[in-house]
Amino acid sequence: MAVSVIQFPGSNRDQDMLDAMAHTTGKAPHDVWHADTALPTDTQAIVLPGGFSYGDYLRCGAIAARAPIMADVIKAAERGMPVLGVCNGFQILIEAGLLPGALMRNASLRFVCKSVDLRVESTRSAFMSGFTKGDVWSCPVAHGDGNYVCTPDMLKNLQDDDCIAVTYAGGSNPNGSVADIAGITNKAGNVLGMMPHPENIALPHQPSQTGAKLFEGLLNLAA
Amino acid sequence: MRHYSARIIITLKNGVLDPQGKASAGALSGLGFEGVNSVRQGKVMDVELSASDDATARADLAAMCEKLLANTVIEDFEIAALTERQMA
Amino acid sequence: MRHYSARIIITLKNGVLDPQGKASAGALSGLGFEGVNSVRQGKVMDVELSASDDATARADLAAMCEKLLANTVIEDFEIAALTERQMA
Amino acid sequence: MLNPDIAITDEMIAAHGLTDDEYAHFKSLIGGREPTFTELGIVSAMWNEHCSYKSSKKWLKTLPTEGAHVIEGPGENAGVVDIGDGEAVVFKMESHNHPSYIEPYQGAATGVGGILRDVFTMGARPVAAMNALRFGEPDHPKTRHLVSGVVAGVGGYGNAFGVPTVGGEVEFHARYNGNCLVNAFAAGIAKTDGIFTSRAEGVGLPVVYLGAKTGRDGVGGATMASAEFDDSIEEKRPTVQVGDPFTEKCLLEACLELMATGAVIAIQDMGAAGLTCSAVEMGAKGDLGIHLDLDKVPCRETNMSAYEMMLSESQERMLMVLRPEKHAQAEAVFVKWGLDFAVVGKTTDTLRFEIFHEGVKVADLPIKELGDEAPEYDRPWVPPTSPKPLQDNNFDGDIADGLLTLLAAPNGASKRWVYEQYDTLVRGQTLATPGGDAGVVQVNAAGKALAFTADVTPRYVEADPFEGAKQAVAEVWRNLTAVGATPLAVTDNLNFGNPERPEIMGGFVAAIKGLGEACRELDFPIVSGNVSLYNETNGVGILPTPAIAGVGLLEAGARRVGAAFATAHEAILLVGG
Ligand SMILES: Nc1ncnc2c1ncn2[C@@H]1O[C@H](COP(=O)(O)OP(=O)(O)O)[C@@H](O)[C@H]1O
Repeated sequence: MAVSVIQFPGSNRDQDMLDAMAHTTGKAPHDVWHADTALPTDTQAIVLPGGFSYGDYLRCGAIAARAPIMADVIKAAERGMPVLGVCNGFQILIEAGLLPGALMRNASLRFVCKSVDLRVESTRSAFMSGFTKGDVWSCPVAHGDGNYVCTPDMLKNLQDDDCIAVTYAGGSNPNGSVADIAGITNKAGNVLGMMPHPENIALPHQPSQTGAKLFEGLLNLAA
Repeated sequence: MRHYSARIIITLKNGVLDPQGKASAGALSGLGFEGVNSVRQGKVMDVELSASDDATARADLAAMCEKLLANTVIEDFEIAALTERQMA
Repeated sequence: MRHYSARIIITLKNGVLDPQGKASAGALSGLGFEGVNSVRQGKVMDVELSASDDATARADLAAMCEKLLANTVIEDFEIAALTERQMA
Repeated sequence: MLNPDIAITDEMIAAHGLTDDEYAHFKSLIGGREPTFTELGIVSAMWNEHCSYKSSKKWLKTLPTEGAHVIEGPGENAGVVDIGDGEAVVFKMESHNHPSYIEPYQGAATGVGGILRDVFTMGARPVAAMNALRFGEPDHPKTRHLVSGVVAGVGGYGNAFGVPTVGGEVEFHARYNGNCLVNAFAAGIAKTDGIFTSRAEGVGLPVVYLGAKTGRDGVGGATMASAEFDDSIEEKRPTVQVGDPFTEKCLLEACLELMATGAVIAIQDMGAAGLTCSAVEMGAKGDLGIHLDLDKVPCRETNMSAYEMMLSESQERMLMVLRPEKHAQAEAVFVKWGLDFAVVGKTTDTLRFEIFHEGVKVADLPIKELGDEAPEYDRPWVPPTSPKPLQDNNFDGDIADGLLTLLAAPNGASKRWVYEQYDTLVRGQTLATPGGDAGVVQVNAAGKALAFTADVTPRYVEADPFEGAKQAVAEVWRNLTAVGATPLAVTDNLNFGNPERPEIMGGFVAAIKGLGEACRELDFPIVSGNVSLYNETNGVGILPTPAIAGVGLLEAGARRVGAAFATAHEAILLVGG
């Protein structure tokens, strides 16, 4: 089971992600530099971690989405490999065209870091396979640009295609996202992007270990 | 009352560091645009407003920039366009 | 090679929500600017570039917008100015 | 020979904040000749209050700075304390008060950037940050603008850089109407055998410039930081520095990678008075001269003069003495991270600070004297008057109403609205977020953790500077012990008004005595700190504010305790005096 975590200049939850993944899957993931042109050949899943790649300058994730490694990430995603983007990683997936819509400034215009309640809406992604639809769990968010927007048509497609993976539950929407969207998948279900940080609730010293389920979901891939 | 569409351009003062422009210029080179020497990023504000006449509209816009839209410590602003709109 | 200064204006497409513009409009009302009906915020990019001629410069700038500077899913761009600079 | 570029006038000397005596002394150090304009700029930067501590040095020397675990006390970029297992915590607090009043977002952001650099220049990876903020009355016309800008700036820099903010203070009082206080704290973890200092060693070695390019930012900023404000403040604005947390994050990674290669002999961040202070410090500490060639300095603006380059406060820059055989390896690290790397000079055995620009020697100064012979004053002071006894004000209102009023008051209310704008969790090691007595961060896989708190109650210090300062130290100590930590050491940020007023100076002296007594009594050494004087506008000074930040150790982070009641029906005990 080999997971590749991509490191961009300005990524800052890369270590958090590497730690959480190593702990839950029992195997150290690859730490892949953005300027590389190919993923390690044994890669079975890809994770784009949180942070402020390129300072979030221009648009969040815009510059990282055009990094050399991304051509290979896009190819792998199109072949059906599981790809997870968390926070800045979600923004990068959107900028790379792997997921629809846009992530804009939080409606409050402020950065927000706190715990919110998430509800699982779909378990089609490999990363969500450890959850059951309707599960509600508490998870931290930490972002300034997590306000998911899309056109009414796009929203209808997301709903019709079962592409909404997680929503903010119980009025805890921290950023103004349309339809309380916290995370979405592509139509095929192999690419998942989400704003909240499951990697910060995975290790024994963290407030809960619910987030570890996302990475345990990958263990099936090894079989 | 007349109705106007205005465009305000806000740019960083000369010499003020522009990390955003710097990052964009670097990324453009990385994408193979070799002729790019520098990029400076600013803001554009398209404002729809009502005022009794052109001069008042301009004065209002300047006041909005001074008080809120521009950070005059590090930014300059300019009213780049002001056109009257016909209301339906 | 010729040297150019260009200004690109990037604005949100109609219908795309603009939290920053909305917040600015709200804040302006709060400050007593009653005539403000709406604010939409966009970006200005002032680019210095070298190219063989005007047409190439324009084509390069459009390509930069398509590939990086604008997110054409939600943004429109326009080359608002292109002037040749004399180098010292 | 030196280029006598511009004749020095009395007005220039005054504009550079030098007194007649200071100028005369400076001239005597250079053989009586007239300095060049660049030299005047250099000496004004070195000898202003901010860099030379000329009003406070005499008193700071009285503070207890040693202890069983102290590896490095005041004098370096940050203090270093042993936490066992071959690891050390590196920490410091620093003010960015004046810049934050002028441009709250950028002022606060660059304050955070500066303190983070102080920590990672020493080889430590930053693991926690705090911020102690003080503003004027909530309904003062400037307060809202300052609060929102400062809080956004602290968050904007720290969140993007990727350090969790785990504590701090926010307080409002009319005496800060004209001078807000922004004190930023950072702590990092280093290996005890991997600590880097600014002490240069070896003659003829390359002096290397690292990081971002130099612009005209903050030219004269260090001089400004030591000046009282008046209504001409608007004119001081164009010197504002803009922070670039992205570049700083790359600089952190590049520096730690570089240090691991063994290429670094000495390293110093360019803070106030940038290239000047860093070069002089490296040379003076190592008993070496420094030769700089300004034509090699990476600049982002054209036609910069030697004066501007020497005084620029552009952020995210470092100066290093390099092992020449590691040059290629070191440069590759910086290229990888997209940063500038340029050899700008060399160490010499002349003990002179020699600067060349466009083939002309623009400065030739005795390097040790620039630091060692900076003026030091024993400012006149009067002992504080003892406070009037409190009136016996028996409260006869409704206790519940009184409590609600206290809880709703800006100073008593929850600060959640502030700390929710900070990333308190990045790095995944935070055990206790803001909201309790102290923030707690795990620092190794075995579960060892550090606790952080910042405290002071300025109205106590105003009433009785000696007791007020003692109380601040005691509160820090209690907040650390309350989460289960063993207090290790403190850093302080002494914010006061104009030291040339004997009653302000008297308060400062008494506060230092109180601080020293409390720390000696508790065996709680002061390993780093910062002094910010002249916090005064149109003659109104701030409340005396000696902010104290403390660090404590928990051998097992899992055994920490929080402030929340765990379950119902438990006994509640009151302990203490
Ligand atoms: N600027 C700030 N940044 C981060 N945390 C803060 C800030 N201001 C206050 N806090 C946090 O809010 C809590 C309450 O602060 P304070 O009222 O100063 O409490 P106390 O007096 O008990 O130390 C503390 O946990 C403190 O760390």
